Amino acid sequence: MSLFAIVRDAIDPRTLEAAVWSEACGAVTMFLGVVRERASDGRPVTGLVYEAHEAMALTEFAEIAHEIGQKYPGVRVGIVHRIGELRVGEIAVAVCAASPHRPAAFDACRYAIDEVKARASIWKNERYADGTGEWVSN
Amino acid sequence: MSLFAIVRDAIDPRTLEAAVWSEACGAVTMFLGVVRERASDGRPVTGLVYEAHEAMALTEFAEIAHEIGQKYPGVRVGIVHRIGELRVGEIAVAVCAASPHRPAAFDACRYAIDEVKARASIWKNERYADGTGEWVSN
Amino acid sequence: MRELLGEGEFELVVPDGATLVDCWEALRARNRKIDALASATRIARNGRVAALLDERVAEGDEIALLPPVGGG
Amino acid sequence: MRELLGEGEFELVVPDGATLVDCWEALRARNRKIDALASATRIARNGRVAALLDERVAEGDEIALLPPVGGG
Repeated sequence: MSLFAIVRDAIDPRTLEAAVWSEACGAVTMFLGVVRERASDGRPVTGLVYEAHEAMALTEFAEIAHEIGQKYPGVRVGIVHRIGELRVGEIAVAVCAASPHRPAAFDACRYAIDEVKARASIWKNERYADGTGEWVSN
Repeated sequence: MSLFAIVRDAIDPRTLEAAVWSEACGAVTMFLGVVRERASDGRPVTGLVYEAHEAMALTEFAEIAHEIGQKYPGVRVGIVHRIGELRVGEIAVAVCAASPHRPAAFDACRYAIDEVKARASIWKNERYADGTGEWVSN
Repeated sequence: MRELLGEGEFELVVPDGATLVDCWEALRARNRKIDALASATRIARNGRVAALLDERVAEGDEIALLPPVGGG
Repeated sequence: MRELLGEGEFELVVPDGATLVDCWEALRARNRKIDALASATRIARNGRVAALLDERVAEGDEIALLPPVGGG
């Protein structure tokens, strides 16, 4: 599996982890963004629809990983985002960081997901029980 | 799967994640402690052997999770540690935290693994290429 | 954005030597609803967010309007 | 610890009313090598780390010597 991907089917965190890990790494951290049952304002959500500018998003993922390589030498990260229609409970994004030691693995994973949410060219449409939807930003 | 376990076979992070996640949770964080190829002093390691005082370790896991429930309301954690002989690349410990939002998920996961390493009744014997072994503490 | 403007991808014809600002004005001439997006939208040319709005465009360039992101 | 002392689990016989300190002394009488562990070892009684070394023990109690941990 590639370290950076936009996918249309279910994300398998274990495959991402296997791609990121190397024998020098004792610490692996993972963040999974999962579709939850409520919007930020409390409205029930039936699912989310994601769209991406794929080429831009992949470039942004690689840029974020490059920044992590500079800030946390020896840490590798992988980023996979799913697009299309997702139901409650499905994984929308997985970020994995592997490092010899755990503080850098946590810091890198957090940096990666914060940056993905802040700047990756991905858009999210919340679907509500009444059949309507709304584009929401982070 | 129980939220707290000492196991003798391979840890499946996905099963743990499924046990921890609930529909209110948009953020799942996971820490995997993986056997790496070198000891802290740089010596090549062929594997690790873990022993536990199982009853005490399980009580300690539950105590740590209880503390997290107090510090980070709404956050659930699961902790699974493997014992016995492990080879390089195998998962020794998995900690998973699920939360409505991601900062608490990261903080809780980090707290849990820090505390597991500091106080869980589990002991680690490093095995070296020359056939010798040594008990090491964190 | 697609819903607001009522259209997705299309060809935009601008004069030789036009800049991204000229593209924006051409889009605006086509649909005044675009004004509602001006403060929150970034413009990308060929897959990169444009740093300067006086960048010149060439035939075949992909110009994208990027609303605030919502990944994760 | 098992390697240092040359033994794992065993029955320890102490007088009625004995405390955890008495248990430690009984262990020490059995094997002086235990002195090497004194500074880094915690004592647990029935699966709980003992807060007070003058806790009294009863017949059937499990007394465990816990070297520094190394989980994870």
